Amino acid sequence: MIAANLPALQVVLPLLGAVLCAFLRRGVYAWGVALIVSLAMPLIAIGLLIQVLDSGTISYAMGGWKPPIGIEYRVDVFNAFLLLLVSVIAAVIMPYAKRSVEKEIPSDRQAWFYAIYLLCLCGLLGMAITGDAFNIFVFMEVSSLAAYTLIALGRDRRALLAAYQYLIMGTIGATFYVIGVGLLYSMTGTLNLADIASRLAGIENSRAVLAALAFLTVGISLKLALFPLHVWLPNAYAYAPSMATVFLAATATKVAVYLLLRYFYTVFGASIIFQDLPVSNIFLILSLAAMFGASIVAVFQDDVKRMLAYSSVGQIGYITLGIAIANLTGLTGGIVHLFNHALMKAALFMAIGAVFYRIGSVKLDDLAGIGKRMPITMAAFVIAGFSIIGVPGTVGFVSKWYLVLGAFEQGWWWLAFLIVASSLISVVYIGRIVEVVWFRPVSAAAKRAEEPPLSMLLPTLLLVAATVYFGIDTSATAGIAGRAAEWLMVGVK
Amino acid sequence: MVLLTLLAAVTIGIIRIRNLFGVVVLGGIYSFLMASVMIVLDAVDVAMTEASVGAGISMVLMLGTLYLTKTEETVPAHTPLLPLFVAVATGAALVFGTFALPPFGVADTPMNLHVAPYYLGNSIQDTLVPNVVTSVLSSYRGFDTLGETAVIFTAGIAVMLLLKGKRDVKPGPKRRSVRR
Amino acid sequence: MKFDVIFRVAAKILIPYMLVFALYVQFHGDFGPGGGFQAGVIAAAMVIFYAIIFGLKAAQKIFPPRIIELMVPSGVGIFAGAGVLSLLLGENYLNYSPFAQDPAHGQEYGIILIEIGVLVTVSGTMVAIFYSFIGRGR
Amino acid sequence: MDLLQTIVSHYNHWIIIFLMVSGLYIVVARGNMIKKLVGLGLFQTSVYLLYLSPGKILGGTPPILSPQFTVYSNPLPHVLILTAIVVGVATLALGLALVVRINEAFGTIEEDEIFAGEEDK
Repeated sequence: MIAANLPALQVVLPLLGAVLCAFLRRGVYAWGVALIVSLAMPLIAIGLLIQVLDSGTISYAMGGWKPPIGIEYRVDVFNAFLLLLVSVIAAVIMPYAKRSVEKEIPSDRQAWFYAIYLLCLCGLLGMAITGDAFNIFVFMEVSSLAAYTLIALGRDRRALLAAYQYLIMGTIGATFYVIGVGLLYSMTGTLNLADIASRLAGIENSRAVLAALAFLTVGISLKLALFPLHVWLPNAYAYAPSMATVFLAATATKVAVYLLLRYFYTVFGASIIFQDLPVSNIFLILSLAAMFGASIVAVFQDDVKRMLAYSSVGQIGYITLGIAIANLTGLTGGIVHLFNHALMKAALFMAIGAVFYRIGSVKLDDLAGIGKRMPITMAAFVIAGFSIIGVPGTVGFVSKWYLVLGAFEQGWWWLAFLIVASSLISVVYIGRIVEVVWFRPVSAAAKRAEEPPLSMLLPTLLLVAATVYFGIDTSATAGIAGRAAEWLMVGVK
Repeated sequence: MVLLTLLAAVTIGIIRIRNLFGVVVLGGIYSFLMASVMIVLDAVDVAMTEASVGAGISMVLMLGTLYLTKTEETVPAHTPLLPLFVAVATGAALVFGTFALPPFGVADTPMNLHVAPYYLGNSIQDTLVPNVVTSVLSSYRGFDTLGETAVIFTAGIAVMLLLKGKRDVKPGPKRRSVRR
Repeated sequence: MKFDVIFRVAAKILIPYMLVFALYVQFHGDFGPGGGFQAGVIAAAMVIFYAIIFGLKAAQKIFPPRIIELMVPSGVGIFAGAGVLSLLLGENYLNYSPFAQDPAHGQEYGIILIEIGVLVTVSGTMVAIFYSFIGRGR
Repeated sequence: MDLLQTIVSHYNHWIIIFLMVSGLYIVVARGNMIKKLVGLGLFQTSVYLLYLSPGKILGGTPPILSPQFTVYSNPLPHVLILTAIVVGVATLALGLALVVRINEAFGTIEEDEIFAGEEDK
């Protein structure tokens, strides 16, 4: 019974957990509930992944109504991989969260904070697993509203502003998405993604469908912070509570990328997207702009969290670059980077969160010499930073390797050159932090600092270890990403 | 058609008026007009919701916020060229898209032929509920409604998190505007 | 205030009807327009109306914030719990068919059950939001 | 004449697009946070019409089954829009709560003033 209902449990458990958290008044109990739920998530996700790898796509009819009448949950290689990513990050964060949240959130609000966190998790998983266009919107809103709240709970008053800006941009994005779905629905009469795809055959080039494509792309791009639409992201990540930053940076944008790929490949079909329309070129230009523009802005930031946030915009550029390259290797690179970037960004933000836990600041000047006080944390930071740069032996290298290969296969040698060149910019900003942290005299703020508690240190080290492990043994991540890319490419023809 | 034109007129009013109180009241009028349009479009359930939410709850919340903040809007400093461009581009995409849609009120469009007849034909025997909107909402697409309830739940917790408890006054320029 | 008495009398007369109307909308939703969401909003409007006329204190005496705060998650709990119940009865999530002897009646009961869940969460949340906003002002 | 015919038969779309564009314009162009939320509301509400109007069938009745009628309007858009309205009011409530907090923290709800204040420091 449990095995057959795993898709439903994956989303419903966090929801029930949130309900329970809202009932409990004490933050510690709520944390316990959130921990149990978060630890159960990867187990369910692994179960789903095994089922999918064994027997192919799973279709689960919500309420027992066969699609397209009811809502369908559809798990395939790609989104099983994504579910695993999101739930693993959630599970690793929870032990870390306890101390961090105790420090940053008033005690009478912690239970609600965990409820909101679980709702955000529920929304993200729901978006990833469902096969119904409108259901995606509903869960997108669950996760977005929760994300706005998580951000607004940051201690700085600018967190409120960041949350407000994100709310406006995010709602415009969601509304664009709804317009797109509405146009598709008017043309096909169904909301099930697979059904839409089959009924679109023959009318792909009609004007309403093209407009739907445009609205969906812009709407989702707002959510995934594609280059010119990224303005909400740096402030949001910079001022959110540490734990929220880790979680959102590692998962929220990734799910949006997944949605984009899902619409491009399985709904509209790659042939129309990449052959008839200039989507590939547009994404290529925007990705390059993100890789260079956002990375250069990152170099000039004085707030480390903000710097990492801009770096995220740049790194998202690599993922969308994988979409733009549009061959099997490039797409594999994009999907692997989706996973890898989540790992390394989570590790970086966790390390910085630990610093914030100790010294209450993330200004670069205050961090001077902190490497001598918190050597393990900062060593972890440096390794994860190497991964952002793409040093061989880390995950960052693997994804860039695939992207470069993909660029060569396409005959775009100049693109390969640009990928390497943009990595050099990340050398500059990571190097800047490393220099300040290790080679400057200890600042006044950093004097009293010491290693963070084990509950914060261990998850960080675990993620850093994962960035190295998956950087050396690429068979698991690249293997599954390759299968997902193959599946997307085959699903087209 | 008259109602739709009125809606447009109210919208222009909302853009023009700088007194936020007036804007909120116009917003209420807008919601009532919208509800009337929805009745014309046979969406009685939706009309009821729009009237109670748009003109009821939203108005109360807006007025509550106005009470806590201020009621005059200042003239924006920057030029409206970029926003205008964004809005016009969106409009152009919509004109481009919607013109290919079937004309108004026709029964044999893809939207009205595929799954909708199933709901209309089977609601009674599947669920014994004659209001098809209710049966689709609660049963056929019940999971959407669960998500919707989760959204409300999220918003409720979120607002309580943000506004409950004592006011923690943070340092910052306090400029209380004079209320009229 | 001059019209205070008029308001109070009018409110005393109107409020019971608002409650009845909310319940009508709730349980007649199967046959006419309405359902849990609309009923929840109307019930919340009743509380808000009461609070505007008689003051926040009086309203919070009858509808204490603690209860309202518990209503917010309970509704979702009822709804999601109905789904878990169908899992336990061996069906897919949110399939209400096994709730009664024959599937159609099961569906009907299921719909009534989850509509109550929606009512509880919606009315609770709307009132909680209203309390939060008004409570901020003083 | 043909063109006029097209324009008139799509009258609903014209108004929807006008509402949508005005809503979006208010959101992007105005600096007042409450006005922005009102604009956001307009923008979302116009989408409701985009869904509802193609579901209307001339001569149909509301989708409440009864032996007297045979033609009903499409119920599915109604359901979707009910959900969308709920989402809209949830977003509005959260947005207003943020505005209240911003007003407390910054003393203003005009974006321009806030950004100007931030740059001074």
